[in-house]
Amino acid sequence: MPDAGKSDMVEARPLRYVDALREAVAQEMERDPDVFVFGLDVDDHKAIQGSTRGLLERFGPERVFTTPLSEDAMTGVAIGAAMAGMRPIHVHIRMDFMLLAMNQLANIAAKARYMWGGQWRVPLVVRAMVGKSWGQGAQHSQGLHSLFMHFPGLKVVAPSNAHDAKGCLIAAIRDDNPVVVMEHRLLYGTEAAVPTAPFTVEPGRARVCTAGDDITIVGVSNMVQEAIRAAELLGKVGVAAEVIDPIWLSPLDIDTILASVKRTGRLLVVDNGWTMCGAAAEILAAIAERAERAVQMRRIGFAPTPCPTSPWLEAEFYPNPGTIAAAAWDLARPGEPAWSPDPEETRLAYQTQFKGPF
Amino acid sequence: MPDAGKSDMVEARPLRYVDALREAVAQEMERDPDVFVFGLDVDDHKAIQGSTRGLLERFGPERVFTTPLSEDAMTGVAIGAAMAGMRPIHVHIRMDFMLLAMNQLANIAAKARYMWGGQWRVPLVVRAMVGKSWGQGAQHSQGLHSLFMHFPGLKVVAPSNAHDAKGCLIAAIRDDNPVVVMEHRLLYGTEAAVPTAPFTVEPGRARVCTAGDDITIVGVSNMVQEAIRAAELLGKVGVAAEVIDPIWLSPLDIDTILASVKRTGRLLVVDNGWTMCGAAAEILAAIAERAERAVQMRRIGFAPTPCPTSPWLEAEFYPNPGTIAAAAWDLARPGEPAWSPDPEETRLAYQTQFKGPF
Amino acid sequence: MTEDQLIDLYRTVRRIRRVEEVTAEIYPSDKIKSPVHLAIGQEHVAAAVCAALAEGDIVGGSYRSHAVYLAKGGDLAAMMAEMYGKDAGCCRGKGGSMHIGSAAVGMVGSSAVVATQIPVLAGWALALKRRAPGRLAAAFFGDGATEEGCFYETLNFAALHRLPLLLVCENNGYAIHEPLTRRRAIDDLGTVAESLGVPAHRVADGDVFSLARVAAAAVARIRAGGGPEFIEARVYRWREHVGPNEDFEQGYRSREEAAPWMETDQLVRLAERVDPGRRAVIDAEIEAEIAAAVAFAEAAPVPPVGELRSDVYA
Amino acid sequence: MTEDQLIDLYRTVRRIRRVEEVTAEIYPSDKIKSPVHLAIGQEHVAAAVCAALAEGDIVGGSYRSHAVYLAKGGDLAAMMAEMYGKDAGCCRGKGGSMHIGSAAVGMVGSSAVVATQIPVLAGWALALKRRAPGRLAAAFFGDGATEEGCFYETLNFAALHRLPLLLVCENNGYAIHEPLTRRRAIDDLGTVAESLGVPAHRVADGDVFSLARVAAAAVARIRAGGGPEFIEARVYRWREHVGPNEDFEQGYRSREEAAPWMETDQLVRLAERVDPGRRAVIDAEIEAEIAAAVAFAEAAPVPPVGELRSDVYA
Ligand SMILES: Cc1ncc(C[n+]2csc(CCOP(=O)(O)OP(=O)(O)O)c2C)c(N)n1
Ligand SMILES: Cc1ncc(C[n+]2csc(CCOP(=O)(O)OP(=O)(O)O)c2C)c(N)n1
Ligand SMILES: [Mg+2]
Ligand SMILES: [Mg+2]
Repeated sequence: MPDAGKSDMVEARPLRYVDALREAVAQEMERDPDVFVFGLDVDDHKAIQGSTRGLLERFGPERVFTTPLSEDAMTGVAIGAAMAGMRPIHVHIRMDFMLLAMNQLANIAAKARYMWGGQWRVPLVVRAMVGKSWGQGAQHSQGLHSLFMHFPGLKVVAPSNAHDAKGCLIAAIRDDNPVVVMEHRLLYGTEAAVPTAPFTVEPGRARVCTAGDDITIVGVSNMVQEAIRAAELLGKVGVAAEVIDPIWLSPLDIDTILASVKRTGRLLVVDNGWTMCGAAAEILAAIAERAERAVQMRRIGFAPTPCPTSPWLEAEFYPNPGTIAAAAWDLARPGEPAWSPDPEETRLAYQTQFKGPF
Repeated sequence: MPDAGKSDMVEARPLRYVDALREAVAQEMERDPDVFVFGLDVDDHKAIQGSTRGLLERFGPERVFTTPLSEDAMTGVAIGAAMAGMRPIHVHIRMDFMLLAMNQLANIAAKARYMWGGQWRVPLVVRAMVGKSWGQGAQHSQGLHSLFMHFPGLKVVAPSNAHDAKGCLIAAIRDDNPVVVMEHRLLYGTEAAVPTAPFTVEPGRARVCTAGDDITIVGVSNMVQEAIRAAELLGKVGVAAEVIDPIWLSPLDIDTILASVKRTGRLLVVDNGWTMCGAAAEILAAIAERAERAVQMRRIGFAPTPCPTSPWLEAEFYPNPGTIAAAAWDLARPGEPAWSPDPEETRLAYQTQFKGPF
Repeated sequence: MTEDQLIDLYRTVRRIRRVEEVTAEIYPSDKIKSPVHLAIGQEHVAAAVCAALAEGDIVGGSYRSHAVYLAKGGDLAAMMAEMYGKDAGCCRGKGGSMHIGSAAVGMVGSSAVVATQIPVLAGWALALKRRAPGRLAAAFFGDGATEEGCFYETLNFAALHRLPLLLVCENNGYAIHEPLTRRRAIDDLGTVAESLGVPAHRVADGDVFSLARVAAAAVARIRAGGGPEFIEARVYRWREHVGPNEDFEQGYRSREEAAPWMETDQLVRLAERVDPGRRAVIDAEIEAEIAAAVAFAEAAPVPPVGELRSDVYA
Repeated sequence: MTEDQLIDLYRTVRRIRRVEEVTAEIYPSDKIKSPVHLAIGQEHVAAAVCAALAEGDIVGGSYRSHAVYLAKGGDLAAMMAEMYGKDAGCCRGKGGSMHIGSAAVGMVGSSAVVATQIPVLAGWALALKRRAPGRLAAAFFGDGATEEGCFYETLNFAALHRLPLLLVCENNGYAIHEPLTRRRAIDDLGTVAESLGVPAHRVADGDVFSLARVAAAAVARIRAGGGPEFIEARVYRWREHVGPNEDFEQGYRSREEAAPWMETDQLVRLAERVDPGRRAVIDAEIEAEIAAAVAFAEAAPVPPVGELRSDVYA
């Protein structure tokens, strides 16, 4: 489903997102002895849901190791090692725990190069998984990408499929700046055609996933998948939606989105995060500043509440293909009666197949 | 310059912002024995630039005390004391240091009530000063309000004048939710008419500071003052700007802004923070979602860089009345030649009079 | 320990054990859509400590807090309903197993971010010192929590202010699957506490009677204004980190390592001292309570539409 | 200590002292629009420790880091230009006094958020251990920094991984105006370090000769793979926390408290051991260097327009 992008001439095979992440790291560790992976539990038998499986055996405990429960200091350690010329990949099993590392990330990593007059580079990768469902609740579910987008000096990427998981992670590892990689737990089992050889999905180019002239839908992280399903359902009722995956959130390829909106005149941004001061706010604002015509815009994301654990409440908390399609219909068919798709058709395999708890 | 709001029938006198903050706290401590103030240096002779002066003598060391350098745990302590029914005011001499407290604020304070089924209240106030100028640099200058706006469960307020400093702080202390109060160091010396008796400036109502039909300018924190000056200068060249101070950033009174934009058709948001996923992005997005007509919009804020120390570089980093007026002119007079005011006229006393370093 | 105290302690430990065993039995049915972190094998720590506490004292812990909740007197039916995601749950279905708490019995909601309740309990202790002298707050946490910065920060602050705070570390030797040796150079957690001014006690074999004694003495000193104390209880977790099963076949630890702990099962040691007739009555009461709680949770209504948005703000 | 070493140490301390005194003299002119945190009175710590270091070792510190920068060999003219906000500054005018650093001499930029460089230096130590065995990283920080969570977290990690990390605490008894007694129950910082597995040394009188000895021995052990060590140097800050002046009239501390420290001025103690003729030459060289640096800073061009936006990303 991702277009082949840079990699259409090369050998590819279906691979799961989780395996694509692991392959990216393994290939980069092979290529560059300065790359190492650390973080709580990266070296245990669960191996961060398998995303670090085999790395310890292959690269040894100097390059693959767990840490004490000390997110703040471990982030500082990663920064120092990166300044020293190594390429640490610091792994968090939940993005929520990065709140403990905000100071090092925002006050040191983001500013180290600038504040110290361009003397240093901080080639650091922070992998952070976003959880969902099965009672994960308020502290194991947060997509906090907008917090990191806010700070100049950080880069942020949110691959929505296995192809990009590999290409973005390799690009992040090779980048000379701190990069936060947001991974979605529920995407870990999804498959896409992924090139066998190393390749990069570089910052600065969004992907048009489906073409359409009626409305532009931008999805973030897993919401790209949900928007694509919504687009299918909208297609059946005659609304042609153009779904765009920004892939990299910072830097953000606003031009691709703008070009689409110029055609469609309508924009719906769907985020796996809160909307207030979120990535969706940024995209709407950036389009509003640039658009030369009137554009109908809306954003949807987490409900403005902490995430509840009860499945009945949680179902209302997240956007889904049904609510996305309904919102898109509203924008594209103003004045017409509200419509939303048959709930049965909105179920995505990656959601229904997920067996919790973590 | 602030309209009298709730307080136009009461006795008032000119008071400095810093003294208004202190008076608010003193009056509330007098009224409610559960209110206490703590944080690094609140009880030393500098008394957080004077904003806590006299409180120790009056209320004693059980209610006014310094802490170890432990922002993370002290925030947890404040949360626990608040849950227990007290009303802590936790003071940070720079907002930048709140990055050390993000986890407690976002993962506990913001969620305590919801996640635990409405069993508890967290009547916590966090006072945080934003620094500027005189070489404060990248780690002593950040307006991080948008980070806190992002989380449901937190409230955020940014008083732009002495009147609101008192009224908002009292409202924050009486609020049963965690409230982040963003104070601007350079505003500390500015004066306004402030009622003698306690009063509140409640969440949910923005203030229209100057009326105008050509363009709506929303300022945040000290940028309200700079926008008001810009409006004066614009007035001289025939552009009538309506300056709005949202006062409370979360909850945000978007209706007042929307009503103005409906008239003016043009919106400029000026923030004392970065624009990406910032408060300005939120305001543009919220208006773009609601506006029924085409609106020309723009936002300005910190340059997309860390804050430099060199005064020559720093001058380019911040918006000022000159850049605000020029941007407003661009929006309001499209097609006409660019204009910007005489730099001499853009100097605000509160900026030029500030003597550093802190 | 008086006979009544012994019986109460037996009842508490037995009740927790059985609640968690039943939870584990229900779990494969997927009716409980909440990650469960069972305390089986280490539930006597919460029981022994809470036995020394009184109404008005406050407790709080981590995601692994069923034991603390029940030992402090939490309503079982409300906890079951919470795990089922029902509106009658102690957190109205918004918290689940990882965040249980009950204002009614003085248990602050639990936090699933490791160590974060330690300073929060210190804040409670500060308030209690000012408003209710003689009362105290007790924070329960694991060995892993002692690696987080806020642990040290809190101990220093608590010592400085002589806060009525009891710090209870249930050292089960693992953080998820990582043993202490891969996370710490020094395995004596008490010396850290003492270096910060907090007297420390280690119960190296996790013996429930020693624990009860140590806790009672610490609580008495704290009530008298002596300031914070730290108890390290060495224990062992019998089940997997999260979920209902054993996990000795996974390779990170062995059944042999567990054996001595299982052989000295503190529940059995308590049971041996209680008259069998009495025990049978207690056990039957517990089974009846559990059955009723499960039935309640199953039958309880799901949260109403709109409940999603309530209680974000007070 | 050899005579050459003594002379070098004298030169270093004297140079730092005079640079800071001159900085203080210039300060009222407002040409330096940068908050300055002077180390006058405690500059010998950086000097004694850096004397034990070699090229390829890495240092880093707080906003109070002029001494570390100069002791590690940092270029004075570049530091002056930095304080003047000029493009020729060591951080191109983007860092100012609080953030000085120099890749050329192995000084990581300074951080004005207390304690934050401690884990960063540990990260350097990790990289050095892997890539340049025998080298080490040294973190300089104040007593206040030891209250931040990341201090403890770092020490535990460093001990666990036996990192080549020297932790140098300049304990001047104050964090801004707050004395240690209002921030800590226990004033022996070394016991905390030891409880985490980091051997600790205290130089209670701040004696420069003891310090040089202790540092040299620690550095040798660290180079040999012995893992991290902690040095607590008791010292006294003679000037106000930030700014050029004395502040004994402000009430939070007395001149009497300072007197013993001033009487045992370590610069004087060093000077007494250096031949006066030799000293005069050194002193003159230092004055000339300072005058040249100030002239350079004054004359240096301001940053060009557009420079604001460079170096946000590599
Ligand atoms: C701040 C934070 N980091 C990491 C995690 C992931 N995590 C969940 S439980 C756990 C282990 C905690 O171990 P310990 O404190 O010993 O408690 P135990 O599970 O043994 O009771 C970890 C690392 C988390 N929840 N919070
Ligand atoms: C994280 C953080 N909290 C608070 C401050 C404000 N602050 C600046 S210097 C200082 C005192 C630090 O004392 P110490 O570590 O002893 O260093 P010294 O100034 O004595 O050299 C404080 C609290 C800060 N810069 N960073
Ligand atoms: Mg454990
Ligand atoms: Mg100090």
